[in-house]
Amino acid sequence: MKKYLTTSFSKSAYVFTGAVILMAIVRNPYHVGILVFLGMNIIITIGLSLLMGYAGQISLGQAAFFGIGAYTTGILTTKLGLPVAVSFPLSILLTISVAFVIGIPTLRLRGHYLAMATLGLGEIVHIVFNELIPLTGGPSGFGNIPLIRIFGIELDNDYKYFIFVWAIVAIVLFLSLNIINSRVGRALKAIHKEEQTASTLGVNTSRLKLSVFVLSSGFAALAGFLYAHYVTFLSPGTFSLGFSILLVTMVAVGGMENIWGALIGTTVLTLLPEYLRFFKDFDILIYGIILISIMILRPEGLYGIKIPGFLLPRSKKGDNE
Amino acid sequence: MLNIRSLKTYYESICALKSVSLHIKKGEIVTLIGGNGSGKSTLLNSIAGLAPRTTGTVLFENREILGLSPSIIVRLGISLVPEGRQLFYPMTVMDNLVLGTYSYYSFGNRKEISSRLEWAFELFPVLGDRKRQLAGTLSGGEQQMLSIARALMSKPKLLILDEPSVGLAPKIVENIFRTLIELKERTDLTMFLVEQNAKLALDVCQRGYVIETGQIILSGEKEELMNNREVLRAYLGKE
Amino acid sequence: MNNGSDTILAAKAVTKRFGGLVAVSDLSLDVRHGSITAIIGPNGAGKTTLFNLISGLIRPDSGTIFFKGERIDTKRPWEIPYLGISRTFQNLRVFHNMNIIENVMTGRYTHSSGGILSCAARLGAARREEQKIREKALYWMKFMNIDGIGAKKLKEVPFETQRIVEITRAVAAEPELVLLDEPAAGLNITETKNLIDTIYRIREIGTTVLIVEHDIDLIMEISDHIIVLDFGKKIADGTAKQVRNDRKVIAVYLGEEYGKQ
Amino acid sequence: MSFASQLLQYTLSGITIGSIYALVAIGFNIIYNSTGIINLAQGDFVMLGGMIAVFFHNTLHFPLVASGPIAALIVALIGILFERFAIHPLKNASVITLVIITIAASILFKGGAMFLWGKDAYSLPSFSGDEPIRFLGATILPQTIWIICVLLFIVAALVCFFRYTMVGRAMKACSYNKRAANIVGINVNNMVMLSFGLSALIGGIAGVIITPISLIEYEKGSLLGLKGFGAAVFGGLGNMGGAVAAGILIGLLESYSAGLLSSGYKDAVALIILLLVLFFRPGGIFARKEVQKLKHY
Amino acid sequence: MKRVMAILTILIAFSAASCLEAKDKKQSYKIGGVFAITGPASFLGEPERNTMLMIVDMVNAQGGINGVPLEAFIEDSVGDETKAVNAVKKLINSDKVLAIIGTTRSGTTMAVIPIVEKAETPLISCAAAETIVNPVRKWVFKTPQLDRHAADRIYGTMRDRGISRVAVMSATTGFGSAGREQLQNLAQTYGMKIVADETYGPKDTDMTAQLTKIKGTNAQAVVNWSIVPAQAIVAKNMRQLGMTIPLYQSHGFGNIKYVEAAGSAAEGIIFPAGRLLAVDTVPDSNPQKKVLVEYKTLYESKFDDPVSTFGGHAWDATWILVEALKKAGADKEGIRKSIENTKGFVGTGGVFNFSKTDHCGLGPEAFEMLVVNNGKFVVLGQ
Repeated sequence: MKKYLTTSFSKSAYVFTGAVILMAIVRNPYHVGILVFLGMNIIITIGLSLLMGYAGQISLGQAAFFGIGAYTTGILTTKLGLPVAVSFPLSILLTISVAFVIGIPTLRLRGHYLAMATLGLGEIVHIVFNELIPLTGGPSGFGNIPLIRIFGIELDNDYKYFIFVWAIVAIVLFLSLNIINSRVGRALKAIHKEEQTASTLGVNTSRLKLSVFVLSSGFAALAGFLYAHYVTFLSPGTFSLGFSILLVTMVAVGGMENIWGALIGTTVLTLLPEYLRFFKDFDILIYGIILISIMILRPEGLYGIKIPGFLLPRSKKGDNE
Repeated sequence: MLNIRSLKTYYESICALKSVSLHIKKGEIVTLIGGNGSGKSTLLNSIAGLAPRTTGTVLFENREILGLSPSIIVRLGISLVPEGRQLFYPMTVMDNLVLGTYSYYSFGNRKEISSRLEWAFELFPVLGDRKRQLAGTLSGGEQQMLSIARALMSKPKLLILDEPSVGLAPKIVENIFRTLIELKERTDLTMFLVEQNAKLALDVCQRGYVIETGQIILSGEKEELMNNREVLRAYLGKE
Repeated sequence: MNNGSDTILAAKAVTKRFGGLVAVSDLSLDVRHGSITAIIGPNGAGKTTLFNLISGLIRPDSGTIFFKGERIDTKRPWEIPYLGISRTFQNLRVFHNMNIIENVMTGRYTHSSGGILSCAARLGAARREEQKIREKALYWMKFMNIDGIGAKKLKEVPFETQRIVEITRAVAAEPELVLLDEPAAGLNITETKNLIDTIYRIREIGTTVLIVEHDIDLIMEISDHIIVLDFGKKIADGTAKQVRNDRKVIAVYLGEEYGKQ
Repeated sequence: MSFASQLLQYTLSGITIGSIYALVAIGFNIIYNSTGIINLAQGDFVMLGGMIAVFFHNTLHFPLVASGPIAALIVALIGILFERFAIHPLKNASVITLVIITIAASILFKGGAMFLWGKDAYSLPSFSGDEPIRFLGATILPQTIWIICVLLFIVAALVCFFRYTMVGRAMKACSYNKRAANIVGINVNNMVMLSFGLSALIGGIAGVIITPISLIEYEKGSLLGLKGFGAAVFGGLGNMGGAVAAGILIGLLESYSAGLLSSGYKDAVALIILLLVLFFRPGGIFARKEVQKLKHY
Repeated sequence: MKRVMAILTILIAFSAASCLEAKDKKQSYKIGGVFAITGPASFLGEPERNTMLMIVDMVNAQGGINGVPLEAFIEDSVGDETKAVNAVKKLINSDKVLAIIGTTRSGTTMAVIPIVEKAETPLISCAAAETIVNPVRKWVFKTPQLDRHAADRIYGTMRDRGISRVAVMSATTGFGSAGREQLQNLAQTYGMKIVADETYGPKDTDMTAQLTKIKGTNAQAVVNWSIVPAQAIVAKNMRQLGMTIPLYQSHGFGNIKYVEAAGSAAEGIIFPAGRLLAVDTVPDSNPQKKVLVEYKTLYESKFDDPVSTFGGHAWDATWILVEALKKAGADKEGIRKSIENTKGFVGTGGVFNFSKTDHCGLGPEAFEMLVVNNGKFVVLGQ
């Protein structure tokens, strides 16, 4: 029984159920809306956690994949009038194709060079969003993106969208937990620590790195798709380098080497600015101070915090998933 | 001169040194013999202040040096010739040697430094010929000499050598050991020599210790060790 | 002694240079199927380089390497283990970001096939495969006498156990040839005795063992065949007895007399 | 305006922007060499340099000759304090953690600057007038000549510092081999602190000298930091000469593509060219092979 | 499992905090403001925020609206769409405001329009883009003059001065690209030929390359459409290159600080702006004179900072809303109707005449062409 309770499926189900209960408690479109954005961010950072925390490959271009996913579905549904059911697979497909093509040369680089290359690619995509005015509307962006209709229900309010987004979060979490507890997950961790050793165990390291890069871009595109049909307006500013850096920061703040860390870090850094609205003009200053304090006090991330802090219950030994 | 009592060192949670005690008297050459992974280098790093977690006492000239930073330990007069030479490979021979004087360098004692440099070049003439060459382009033997010369530049009272023979051709090793003996005769420098090659080490030393899995298992005068069955068997390849 | 079918691994005139340094020079050797073959020699003699050449981490400048008659020196490193070669490393390369059983399970990589998508979906096949990997890992841990510590983190167990974990990882791949790079380094006498025992048992299940080691006792005791290297060259080759009485080996490796030669 | 003089003008513009990138890239390299960290707050050192100089000159009415150096020194001090309070306590943290801290610091510096000086863009008077100098049909501002001269001066000073002073040698030694540096008695911690001070100083100087032509506001640092990071990487991390050359090259690429191709895609053109180079030379354009090798000996 | 618990704990803490939010204390009219108080557009958002709060204080000092005090809730959008969406949702759902002023940037306004439309809450935007009110949306209004009218006035002035070949410079921001589009659309109407069309990044430090290219053409004037600090840099760069053709700027130039930043290079810049910037040269007969003087005096004495047209947009928006509240009270539909029926409202941007088909309410005459003369804004031709 115990075993059944700790499968990836049940863990994901708990997260989903918890989120829905939370929504029922909160019952305020503003807070629910924030949690919708949180869900989208979590989808991206789970992918980034697989890439960064597990496989040890940094990407400062996640916002670009997020953007390609969002723009593709946005353009297809508004400019070409395609139904969402068609634009959805196409947006994911286009994003992962782009990721695949740029991943091949990029992932040969290491460390800061990889960071720079992904950053540069992200910037190029951002520039394309700005300049392809007939398609993207340029810096002014474009709106009127249709809502999602699923099983005849139009997702026209925050509550419905919340359930939709968090169901996808649960699926993404389920898939990712499965990966990390499989041969592929172990191979990724092996690449992270000792790429050469991993190859002597039979891991085709360059192919696996590419796979996880493409997968993480797919997750980002998924979030982009959700973003486009939620906000219904897109402009390049959303998909800037700043957001890529924020995503990496979320993963690092939570604790890189664990997927739950990504969830925690994303939750903290998504909700924090909303709390800090209270401080008006000081918010950016306080945000910086909190961020720097977290990193100094918990350099390995918030995940697995030892003291029974006010935010986290004590972590139990042996729970290593 | 150096007195170590119940020194323990941990890496992560692994105990790499399990209560080591030894002493070195002024003017002695003492050797430490042990196989790969026996804790030799850990011991030396602990003395030089490079090991992270240590307990016990290390007295140098009756002063506790455990826990002091490496820069202070160098200033007190302990100089390490590390395993694997650890030179500044992209810098010139001259730069490497001058950096050896870091612990006491100032504008005022330039004369002293240049005379010390000359002395080093006299001891290792080959380095004098290659002053402007990058250290990384030297041959293995030359690099080892440079490493020793750099250590000597800091005016040490105790010179610690960590496996100076590793990876060198026998002829060059012989050359280096001859220089060490010469150095000893000229300056009466105290030396602590750590070697895997027991034969070589026992040849030049006066006293020795044998270390295995982080513990000293044997100690004694040169002859004592050379005739010890255990040493003969394990380190000298004789039954 | 180069008798065809009996040979599992053969190197022919292999040379590898690093910059000006010749790490392996015109080296030819044969490893017989089912043997315990040792490679000894002073530090810097090219032993680890040879291992790296066999496991494909580096490529020779010239010469060829054959495994079971198939040329392997042109293969990518990750292709080598699929042929049946696994190895350990001199400086202990275990994965500290995984617990012990997961470390051993990585050894089963070549015996499983699920890709990233099927692992993600955890469909029936992938789940069964995962189950099998775990069972096999447990089996080999038991074989190596380290069962019961699977859930521990590596830093919670002593150094010698970590070494055994690394060897278990290599053995769990069920290779035909296992390369052990200084497995006894850092082990005390009792631990070394256990290691000898283990190596015998690895050989008993039909695995050929190629070992690099400094512990001369261990080598003399277990090896069927010993190859002595010095400066990348083979200077002697034969049984323990032959090698021990070889003048050249005594001179170079056992540290005697070379000053006077 | 003849095409030739247009081309010359593009070149001069490119060198102007490129020199600024080069200055930022040098700062990146100094810290990278001593710690392996990419200091993402480097651009904010530039911003702080400009802002503090504006504060001293425009608000406190100090003469320009005093405001500039004071500002640069204050920024150097900020760099040292930053290292002591945020980097130093985390001796064994991973590089990525430290980089995240520099991101946090960057947010903090921006927030602080906004809090103190608001959100407006400020300017300083040019050091020697605004009268453009004409040159073969192209023009160049005296301030641009100042920027280039300061760059040359800093490069020369750094060369002398690293080659002829003991502290410089010791810093260089730390970057090549920390363990060896420890062994010869160099206090590596102090060298790290010094490197933050030095790179902040250079950032501060850059801020002071660019403010007269490009204005300064609290968010100015991000873009400069980004371009400087690019220059540092493409020049081969840790390679000073490479950083200067790559910085100017990026400036030229931007200027040529803005002038000759498309201004909208100018950054993209520059990035694509540099990425292509990076794919073929993964260690940066100016990575010197033998030194690279010696480093990883 | 503990991990799941951990995340849930954070989320529950979050929800608990959301329940702790202030409950209604006393009767008041709540209005919201969403401005880019920080971030790259903060030089627009800050005066807007200041102005709105200033008016709220003024109204409350006079006893509120029909005896009911006004309560303002201000949120920072950082000029970011996601944050703006959150902010507007917060105002509508948590703070329960009757109407919202903002946002600062066109992009953020476009992003929040679906929300206010659905929540049926009036929004008076301070952003420039025409797409905000064209097509007309039931609940959305705006106070800044239209980009189109700015382009109209610029081209009109050029035509009067015999210019027919222009070079367009614009920043790759929403404001810049919207202006560029208007300039392209209207060129033919005014017989203008665009001989160069250059863009630059909003944070670029040097535009000499683009200007050199323009210098190589036979343009008779340059129009630059962007926000600070690029506007000042363009002026400086033109001067450096020895370009003597006139520089026209957009109405984004509406703050005297940019003139200071550009120094002598700003001399002679011509641009369209509300009359606020040249209060002194507006004749007393102009109906706006009184409002302009009032706002300028109040703002500059309170914040010790020169007025900008951006703050003026918030001034107009807030007063229009106050008027609507006076008539309609706490009734969103009533407020909306009352805004839509505002006629002859004299604001800093011009005289507003809203209607069912016009949610901006200003014509081209709302702009005055100004020129920089001795570091001051002067009405062109005076």
